[in-house]
Amino acid sequence: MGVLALVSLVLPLLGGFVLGLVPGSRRLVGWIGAGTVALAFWAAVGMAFTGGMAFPWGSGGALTTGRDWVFGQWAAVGSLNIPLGLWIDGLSTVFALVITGVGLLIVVYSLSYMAGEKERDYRRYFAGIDLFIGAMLLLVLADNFVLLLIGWAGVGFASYLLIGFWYDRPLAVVAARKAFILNTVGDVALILAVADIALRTGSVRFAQVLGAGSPLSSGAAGIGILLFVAAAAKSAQFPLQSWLSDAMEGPTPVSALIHAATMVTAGVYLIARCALIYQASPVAAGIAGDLAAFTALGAAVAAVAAYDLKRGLAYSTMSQVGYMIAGVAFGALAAGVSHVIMHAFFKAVLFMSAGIVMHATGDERDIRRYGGLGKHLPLARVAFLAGALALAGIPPFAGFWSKDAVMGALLASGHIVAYLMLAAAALITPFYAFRLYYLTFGGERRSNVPLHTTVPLSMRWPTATLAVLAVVGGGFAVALQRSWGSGLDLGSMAISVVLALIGWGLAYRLYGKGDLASDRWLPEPVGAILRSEYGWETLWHWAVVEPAHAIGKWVVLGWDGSAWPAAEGALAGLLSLGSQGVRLWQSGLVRRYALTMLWGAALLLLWAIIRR
Amino acid sequence: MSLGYVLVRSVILVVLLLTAFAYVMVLERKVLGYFQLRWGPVRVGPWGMLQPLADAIKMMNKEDTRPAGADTLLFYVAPAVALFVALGAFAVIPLGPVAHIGSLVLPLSVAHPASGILFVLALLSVGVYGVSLGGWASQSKYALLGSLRATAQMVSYELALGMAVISAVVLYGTLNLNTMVSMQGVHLWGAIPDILGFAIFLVGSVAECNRAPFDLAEAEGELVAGFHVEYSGFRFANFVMAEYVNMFTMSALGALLFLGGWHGPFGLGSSVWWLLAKMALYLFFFMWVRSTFPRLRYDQLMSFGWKLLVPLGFLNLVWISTFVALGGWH
Amino acid sequence: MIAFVIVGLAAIAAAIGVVTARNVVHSVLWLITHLASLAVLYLTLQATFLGLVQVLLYAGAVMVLFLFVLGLLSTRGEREEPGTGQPKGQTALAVTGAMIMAALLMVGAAAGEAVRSGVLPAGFGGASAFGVALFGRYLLPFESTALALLIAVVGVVALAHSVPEEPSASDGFDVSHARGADSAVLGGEAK
Amino acid sequence: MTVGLPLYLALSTILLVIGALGLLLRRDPLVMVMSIEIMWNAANLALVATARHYGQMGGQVFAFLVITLAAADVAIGLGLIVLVARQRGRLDADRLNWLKG
Repeated sequence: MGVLALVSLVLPLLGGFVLGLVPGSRRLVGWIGAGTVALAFWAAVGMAFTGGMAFPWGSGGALTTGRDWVFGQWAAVGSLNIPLGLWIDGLSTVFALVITGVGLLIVVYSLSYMAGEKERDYRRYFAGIDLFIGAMLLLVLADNFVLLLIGWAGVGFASYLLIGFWYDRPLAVVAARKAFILNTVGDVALILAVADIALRTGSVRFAQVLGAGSPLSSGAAGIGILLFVAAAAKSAQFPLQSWLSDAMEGPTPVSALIHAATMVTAGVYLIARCALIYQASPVAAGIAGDLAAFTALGAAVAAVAAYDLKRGLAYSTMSQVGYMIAGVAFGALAAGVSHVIMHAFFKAVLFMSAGIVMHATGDERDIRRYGGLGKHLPLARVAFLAGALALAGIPPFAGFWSKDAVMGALLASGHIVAYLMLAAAALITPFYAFRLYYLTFGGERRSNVPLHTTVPLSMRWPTATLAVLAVVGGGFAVALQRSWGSGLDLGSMAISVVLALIGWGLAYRLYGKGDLASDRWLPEPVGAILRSEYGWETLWHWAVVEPAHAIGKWVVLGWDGSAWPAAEGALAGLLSLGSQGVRLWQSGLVRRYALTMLWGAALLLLWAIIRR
Repeated sequence: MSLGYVLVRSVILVVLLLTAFAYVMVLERKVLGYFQLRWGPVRVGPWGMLQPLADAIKMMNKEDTRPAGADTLLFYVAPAVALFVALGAFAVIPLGPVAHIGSLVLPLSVAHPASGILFVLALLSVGVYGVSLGGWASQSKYALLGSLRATAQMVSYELALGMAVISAVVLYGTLNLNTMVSMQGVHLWGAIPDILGFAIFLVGSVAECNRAPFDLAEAEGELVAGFHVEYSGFRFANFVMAEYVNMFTMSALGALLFLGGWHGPFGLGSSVWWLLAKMALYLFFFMWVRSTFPRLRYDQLMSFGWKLLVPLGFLNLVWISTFVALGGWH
Repeated sequence: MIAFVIVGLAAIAAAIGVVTARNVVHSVLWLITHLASLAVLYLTLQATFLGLVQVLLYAGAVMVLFLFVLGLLSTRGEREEPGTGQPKGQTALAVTGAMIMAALLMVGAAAGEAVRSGVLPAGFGGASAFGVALFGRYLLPFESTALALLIAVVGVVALAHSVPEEPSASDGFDVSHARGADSAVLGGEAK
Repeated sequence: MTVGLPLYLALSTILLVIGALGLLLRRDPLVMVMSIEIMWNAANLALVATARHYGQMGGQVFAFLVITLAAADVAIGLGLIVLVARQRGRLDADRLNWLKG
């Protein structure tokens, strides 16, 4: 089991390094890229069947069961012991399965999606994807916080490489940089949290820090908040959310990977893993959960006005991740984690359909220039529909079983504010999902760019597979919730079904004909504000960028321009005077230097003899 | 062991080696002749057997010339250095197991230090001075170029050769030549696990002796005769003798390190004759190579040594260490 | 004792020879003699392995380098200029300094214990004792020496691989031919 | 009669001083490098003699390391000398003063 986990972790990393360093033909690159992930998936399945799933998660948040498989010693600093080890239990197994499984489908999809790239870039792409998946696996399989931190940083780095994949596009470069910087904020928070944990408990190993009878009771609030900051950065939650929508500049399969399998779920994993800390500190849990629920609502509203298909899906991701984090922070672990799986299914299929659409329209992302695509791209249409139904939470599609479970758990545990925000989001979710659907696939075509409707085989199959999973995948959620011991709440289910149907109905009424003009119900200033993410960027700009710029200007012009040169001049004069004296010694005669050394040695010797 | 005793044995060895030199020289000329479809020396004595004697008399009677600008002392000393170092290296080569004559225990070598192989290596590495100084002291373009080439070549190939020898040292876990041979008698011949080392040793030994196809130091086509172009008469003969004695040392070393020394194959007993037979084979290899391969170009020589033999030597060392560490002997 | 006196005097004489010889090649030969006599001294001090290594490494490899470089330089006709003049006071200062140094070292040497420690451990100075010490207790110095050697190798390669002089317009064609197509491209860019 | 440590150290001192004088008074860089070699070897002699004196292998080991370092030193020194000879045509330590202050 441990070996399988290690295999599953090492293979993609190895593949990433090989692809990054060794040139090879397109064909070979494809085989290595997809092959390593396929083998990793195989190993993860093996891990699940050889007992990985036998350790349920969610009973009170403490790490009661699980296998700590240590295969080496990394570092020992004083009494702090950092092993090389993997932690295998239900949570890490579920994540490993989702990462490798959905990751595999996305990699296969990329084989043809990226086929237009130059051979060098093709290799670079798969190297990045393999590193991404490998780093994410390291993140979820690590048995201590330090290894987790390495995976965490590795995920950030790989996402930087992939978002900025088209480095000749300025927007992509800026987006990559933005993602990296915001992620770094999270990294710092995580490092601080880990340092605090190490200081308080003298260990960084999950088994000791998060196990039953953990010494971590005081200070849980601070650590919990730091962990939430880290998770917010990685999972694009308010207030560190803004990188995600810009990250759409990367290739679409990368978006699918970031949104479905890796990256954004890292934050969910972190909070689920540290559930004990949030149990210990209601304050931290409140901040994390309420902010996440707030993100869920805000992002859902923002998605309503989106013109960019991928951006709309990105807002939907923020919103859905908000559900997950709210769930796990408030202790609904099974529900939250099962929503990760369901979301992976339907969000991946949504992105893949979007990829097919973009592939057909020549990388067009603006839904105002789509319309009527359903006739030409039946697979994309059906798949997108399945994804949208699942996203909307219509029974019996995938999203329903988990999203409902989250909301039901929150209602049951009395987190009313969060529940209300999530319920509002649940009303809006079907609305924006179907708005995107109708405007893309329904109605008449609004652009005369010729369509390119052949979809390569390796793009068709993953999309179809995920579409099927989006339809019937709910079974996994139910099974997981069963095995981790939480039941279904019929009352809450009824409410959310009603909300979802209302949302869908509204969307159908407004956009059912696929007419762009029906967007006019939204007054233009509001739409513009929503499309600019509530002006959040502008706020950042005035609150952070401008002041920093002003300070820099002051330093350069005021200090560096006038005060400093004077000081410099004085210092330089002094140094110059000194060097005038010193340069006399620099005769350039090697033998003189040797003579000096001889006399110096003689003096040292004399000193040694006298001292004795 | 008294000084006189050592002296006697040294004299015996020197006489033996020089006689052997004379006849191996004839043999080589015969072999080369047959390779080139001609007869070789036939005139003096039956089958040309007295040819060396005639050569010696000729050499003695030649005028001993010295170039005007030469460094007198070095010009005279260089051939002697070459020959003495070559003879000295052979001093520690055991030609057979310790002989018992009555109560007298007689090791079949002049000296038998505990770290014999190191001694041989040390002397072989000094051997370059004869060539190098001889070429330099002549103060002639060709001689200088020849000696420069020889110096670079010998230093480079010494490394590869050293790698091969070290692989043998690691293999047997000793520096003592006698112990090495007796270990091969008990287990297997060194060349079997250490085939790569043996191959490197074969190539390196040809290069160390400055013989074709590695005879760039004297390349007659371009450098006339290289480092010894200005030498004549007996001093020239000294260089030739040194070359042949070096060949003997190399062939003996190859036989001792890799071919089981004085042990016969398939447990066919052990005797001095086995060693001599192996040395003869090895010498034939020298001649064979000389008559078969064209001379290498200088840059080919260098890249062959540094980019192929030395890395192979390292690789082989890794393999041999693994072999020993895994208890390959047992 | 006799051996020590003879070999020690030889070492001193050879060292003086190195320093005073007018011809650099003679200096090299004196130095080889010096090193060889030191090797013999090592043997009298039971440092058998070190003595052989001294011959193998120093006399066999390092000094050959000297000869090689001398051959290389002498083809260009550079000979030593006769030693005309020293920097001001160099001779006096050097001799005094060296004498003081010698006196001090002698004082230090005389202060040492005259009595040898008793029996040497078995195999002292042999290859295996040497190996055990080198790779056991003194592994760290060994490793750092290896690092220093690596640095030296890199340095020498950097020195030897210095940027070729920019070919002038007249001989540019020939140079590019001699150095292969790659340098031809580089040379073209440099212009 | 055995030879004690002081005698070896005295010999080592004499050699060191000869080397130092050679380094200080000769102007040919090649001879200077060789003088440095004499000094290295003088130190080595002291190390080996002390090793023998105390029956410890440490001195020999360090003498060995000194030999390797001396080899590296020669390689770099000769490399520099060849480079200088190529550029300047003449070897004189006192003229290698392009970097003087």
